Amino acid sequence: MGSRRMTFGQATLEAMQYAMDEDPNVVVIGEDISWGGNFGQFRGLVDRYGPERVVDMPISESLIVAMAVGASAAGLKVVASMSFVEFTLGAMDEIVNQASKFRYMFGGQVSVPIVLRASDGVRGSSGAQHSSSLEGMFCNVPGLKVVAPSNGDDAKGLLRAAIADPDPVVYLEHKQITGQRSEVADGDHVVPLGSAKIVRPGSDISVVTYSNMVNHALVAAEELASLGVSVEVVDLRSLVPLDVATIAASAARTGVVLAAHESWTFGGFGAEILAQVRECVPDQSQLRTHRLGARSAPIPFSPTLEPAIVPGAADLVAEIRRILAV
Amino acid sequence: MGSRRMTFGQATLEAMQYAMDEDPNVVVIGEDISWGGNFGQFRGLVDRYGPERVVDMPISESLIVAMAVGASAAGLKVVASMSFVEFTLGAMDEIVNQASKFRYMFGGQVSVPIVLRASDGVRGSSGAQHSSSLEGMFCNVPGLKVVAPSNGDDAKGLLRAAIADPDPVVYLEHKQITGQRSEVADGDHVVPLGSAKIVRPGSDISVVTYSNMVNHALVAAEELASLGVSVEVVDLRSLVPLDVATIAASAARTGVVLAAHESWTFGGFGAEILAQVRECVPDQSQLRTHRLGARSAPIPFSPTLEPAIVPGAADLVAEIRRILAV
Amino acid sequence: MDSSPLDRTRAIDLLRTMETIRAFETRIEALFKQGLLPGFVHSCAGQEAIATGVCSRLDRADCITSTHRGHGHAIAKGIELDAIFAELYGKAAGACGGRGGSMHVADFSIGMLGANGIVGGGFGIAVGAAFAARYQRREQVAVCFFGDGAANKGTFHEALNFAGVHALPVVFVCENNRYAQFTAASRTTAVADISVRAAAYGIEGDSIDGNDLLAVIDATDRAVARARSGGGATLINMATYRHSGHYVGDAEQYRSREEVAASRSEQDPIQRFTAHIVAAGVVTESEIADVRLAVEARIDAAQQFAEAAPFPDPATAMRDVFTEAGS
Amino acid sequence: MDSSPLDRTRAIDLLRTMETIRAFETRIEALFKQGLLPGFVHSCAGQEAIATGVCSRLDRADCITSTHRGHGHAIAKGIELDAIFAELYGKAAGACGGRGGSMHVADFSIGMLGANGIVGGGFGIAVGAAFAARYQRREQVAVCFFGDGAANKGTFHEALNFAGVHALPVVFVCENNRYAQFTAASRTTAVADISVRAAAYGIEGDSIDGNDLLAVIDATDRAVARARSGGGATLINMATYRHSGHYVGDAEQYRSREEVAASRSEQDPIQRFTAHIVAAGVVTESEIADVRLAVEARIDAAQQFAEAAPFPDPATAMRDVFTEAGS
Ligand SMILES: Cc1ncc(C[n+]2csc(CCOP(=O)(O)OP(=O)(O)O)c2C)c(N)n1
Ligand SMILES: Cc1ncc(C[n+]2csc(CCOP(=O)(O)OP(=O)(O)O)c2C)c(N)n1
Ligand SMILES: [Mg+2]
Ligand SMILES: [Mg+2]
Repeated sequence: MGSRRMTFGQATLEAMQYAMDEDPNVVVIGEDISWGGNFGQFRGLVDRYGPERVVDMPISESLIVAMAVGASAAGLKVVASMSFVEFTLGAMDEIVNQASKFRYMFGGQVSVPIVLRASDGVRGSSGAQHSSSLEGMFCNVPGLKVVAPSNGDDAKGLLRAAIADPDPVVYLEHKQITGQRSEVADGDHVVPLGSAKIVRPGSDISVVTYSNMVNHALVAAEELASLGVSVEVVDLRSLVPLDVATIAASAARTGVVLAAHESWTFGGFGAEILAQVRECVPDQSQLRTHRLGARSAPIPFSPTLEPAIVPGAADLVAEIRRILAV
Repeated sequence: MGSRRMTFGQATLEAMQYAMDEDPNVVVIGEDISWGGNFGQFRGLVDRYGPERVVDMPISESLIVAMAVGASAAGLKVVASMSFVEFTLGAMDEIVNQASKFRYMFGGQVSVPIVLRASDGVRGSSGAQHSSSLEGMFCNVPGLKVVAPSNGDDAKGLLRAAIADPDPVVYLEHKQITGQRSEVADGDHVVPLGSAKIVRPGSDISVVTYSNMVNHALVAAEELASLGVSVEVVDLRSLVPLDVATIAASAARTGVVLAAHESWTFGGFGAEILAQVRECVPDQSQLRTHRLGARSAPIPFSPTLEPAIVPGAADLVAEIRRILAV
Repeated sequence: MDSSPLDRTRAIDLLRTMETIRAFETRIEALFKQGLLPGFVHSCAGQEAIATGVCSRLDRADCITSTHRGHGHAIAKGIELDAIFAELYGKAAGACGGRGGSMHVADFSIGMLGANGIVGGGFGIAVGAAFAARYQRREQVAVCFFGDGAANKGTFHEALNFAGVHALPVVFVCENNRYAQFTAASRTTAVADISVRAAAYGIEGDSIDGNDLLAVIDATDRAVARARSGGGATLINMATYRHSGHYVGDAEQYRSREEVAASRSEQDPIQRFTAHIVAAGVVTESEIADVRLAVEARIDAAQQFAEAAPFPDPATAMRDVFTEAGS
Repeated sequence: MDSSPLDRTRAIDLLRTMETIRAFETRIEALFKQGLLPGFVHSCAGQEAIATGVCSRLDRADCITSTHRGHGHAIAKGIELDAIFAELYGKAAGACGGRGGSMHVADFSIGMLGANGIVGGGFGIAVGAAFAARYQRREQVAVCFFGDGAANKGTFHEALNFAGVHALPVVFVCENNRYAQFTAASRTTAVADISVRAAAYGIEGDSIDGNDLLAVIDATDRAVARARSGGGATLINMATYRHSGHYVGDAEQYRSREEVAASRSEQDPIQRFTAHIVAAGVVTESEIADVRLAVEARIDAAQQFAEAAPFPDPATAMRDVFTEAGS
């Protein structure tokens, strides 16, 4: 099968269509959803499936999630657009106290097949309430799966997997790439949750990362190649479940791990990646583990301050050079 | 000055009184607050300071925090009882998008001196929505301080510091110890945030922990002493700010660190402790880092299941024996 | 669902449900005070007419969401007594395998979508169930039980607004027992009659005496008929009173003994119903005594079942976090 | 605050504020379209009468909370034009040192407690400010501006209920511009007139034409007087319309060009006010032209200031996370 160039957002739209064509119980809810989403990720769905299935919601985030829980427990599969990831905070009770616990605390009587799609990350001065990445919080909640694709092709396959999954999935789409074009495989395809991918092999250091930081890592790797440094880039694709085997194998090969993400370093998911590496790589004596993430501040608006808090490709280059002393 | 035996809750009540006597702008709000709190932590305050200063709130968690933000920006210092920590999830938007960001995103114009007191931890079959520990989430949020005392004396001194602090503090009081008695120093005293304490010195392993897990660690250390194992117990007392120097010094001395907490291991604060240790201990070659926390499941109700998910003293003993191979 | 007038069979059915709830709560309270039950429990004794009356007008496929004070809802909706009793003990044979406990009793097979330890947690879930029913063209109704205190949660507002906009088949039943924990409703709630709030959502409001079983049934019939016929949601304020403290162990310093005694003696929904049916000649005193004896025996049996049942195996603790079996 | 009738000075003051907001929004929109401004911006052009009318009746010490569409509120409350302009550029001289940007403009020294990127974020903050004022026995009022869409957030409910219970000195002003983003209010909101919801909280409701500056002033006077005299909170629905898209760049496919054109030509609050004061002989056409010229000059100057101002030093990025200076 071939492929076509399209945006990450359009790629997810294809996955939505396969899922909705296949199963009439898949419904989509969200604020302004019939207008297509902030990055066109839902464009045209309402025309194709009608307003009963693609439902414009009031500005009521906690209702959106609670309704998804109730409707999914009653037999639907609900994809809920949460718009910017910061708005999920207004539904954290429903996400954590209800969605993530429902199956377990009710003794396995029901599953809660919902997908919460949320736009995260910086995209040039969107300010403190529209720029965060919150996977650090979600990954600490048992019962939630967490997905964070770095490109359109994976976005399509992972969304297909997320909708098919019987349990609640937080699907994080980085704002900076949702509108970007790349090659996306034609037809229906699934990227299973929990399968990391080595997107660039290398031998000197393993950069373990996800979401848009993968793209920064690829830029950094290219630049470092010219200095003779061979960087392996591991794209986690899903954080829960986490493909520990692929990480550990890469770490064992290179001996140096840099866990990198856009969200805050302190208390963030990078620490978990490193802890997993420490727990899973048999020979610890030569292993070196490092991390790079945002400094501990809300994301500032000013164009000169934002990059001082949130790392990008240049910071990766600098950090790798520091680690490898090149 | 002497000391008296009292419960952890009573100790915090003394801190409240010193703070309220000192500054008429300290107010206390919370659901059923005039009835004294679930563990008597607020008992008698309303009689002493009146219902205008000790305010019974509707069951409106997001209002409680938003009102605290607005009132503190307007000149008050607000101590808000959030009751069980899971209820803070219903106010996560206000905690993260408002309280933690206010000062920074408004360019330092205001501080938000609020203290959110919340009861966390297991206490024997309180079930999935009344047993969690959520510091993993809070610690990942820049702009929040996080405190988790292990005993009444610290609880008093840390609460005094938290109320005096100009910034938002999440003050976590473990349900299992809030009603427990211990010696508490008389008079007014402050335990500065960011000062860890070595509560039991030892040489074979450093257990870095906080909240009620400190008490489990002390029990475990005592038991292991009879096997000839010398356990150092580091009580962090506050997680943000984190006293990295004390942790690193202990780690350098013993060479083996076990970060332990009751909340979920995966994505939890233990990973951060270990990452800090790796970043701060100069000689990494001999260093070993481990962690112990809850398995990734909501906390079950059943008396046989709860301890299978959440670790206690026996699990610490077993883990330390495994690590040290004794 | 039987909409015939109150004949002997129906009256006894209704009475049996109320008596079962009362006996269950009485027994649980006693066991808890003896330290035999884990966790903590909230008794709905005194409020039986609401759960009983409402659920008596629902089909098995209709859904309810419940609260921390949810035993009565579960029993009235038809949960197995053995299963709820065992759940409160944390036993493997419990309705939720012992995972849930008192605050999380659920039985999805009978449309009991769960008690909830989060006040106001049920509003949106009920709306979701009603939405699903409408979407799947099932003639189903969802009922959300909630307390007067829960009416101050933002979740109330978001759910009722949406139900109003979409005329969803949902009934919001406020069990207004005048207190939220230890605080009188008047101190935290801007309106005394919660149904006043219906106008804010363009839905019907209704307000009745929730200790009058027949009034509960009538109001439910009106609301359910409206919901099933596409007429949309209803918000009903049902005035009631809880006989026991907020939880078992509550010192109850926030209300007077006289107030409690007066409600128990004058407003007890069971006494009122039995007085009515005896006076109306539908049921005799001795038939009522028989019902009580049978109920006690049933509770005894459930307790024995629960006590004898094994605890879950700790090795199963990681099961059902996700749908794939854990280890 | 000046409660005298509409004389020349007051009329010109009011006009100047409205014209300043309009000119500011027009300029910002143009700059944004040229790619000169970072982030994204929401224009309040068309809604000037509300910010202007309400804030004209407040003292400096009174507080307001604002929204994502908050430039008008800030200007009407008295923010320095240089400071807001520089903030939108992310400059160090901005009202928030460039940290906030368009959605987080604030000036606490004049009681402007912040625009807010979270819809519905201001309700509880305003209640908190009102609570603090009451507690400290200051004769102050808090005003919460919010949109029709925000009226569906749970935060609305929790805040208004509490304000109702405690009769707090707070005024909730709904800028009902009939759309939330791209969705007509009727599709998501159960009532057309938000003030209907006042009854759910035992507070006063009022509903007016928000494009009529004098009606805004009258309604504000009533509400502020009530608040200051201990009479409690008021919820006012102010009907208005936004001339521009939701944000600059919005393709506006959700409403017809005719609808926009009709509102611009018939409902423009500035045109209506100028027509009124000219007809009443309070102000002449040429005085109005003078105001416009002066306003344009002021906007030019602010723009120049903002453009010339330096960006913040990246080395300061960690400052003010906490009150102790960062590194
Ligand atoms: C979100 C949340 N906040 C607070 C609590 C603590 N709490 C448990 S029951 C209760 C009172 C509920 O009152 P009401 O809704 O009137 O129900 P009732 O107990 O009277 O049946 C409170 C505050 C909770 N469980 N959940
Ligand atoms: C909590 C939250 N949900 C969603 C959004 C996205 N959003 C920004 S503005 C807006 C519409 C607001 O409508 P309204 O309150 O009527 O204000 P208006 O834009 O019309 O002034 C939405 C949905 C947000 N910023 N915050
Ligand atoms: Mg109640
Ligand atoms: Mg609007």
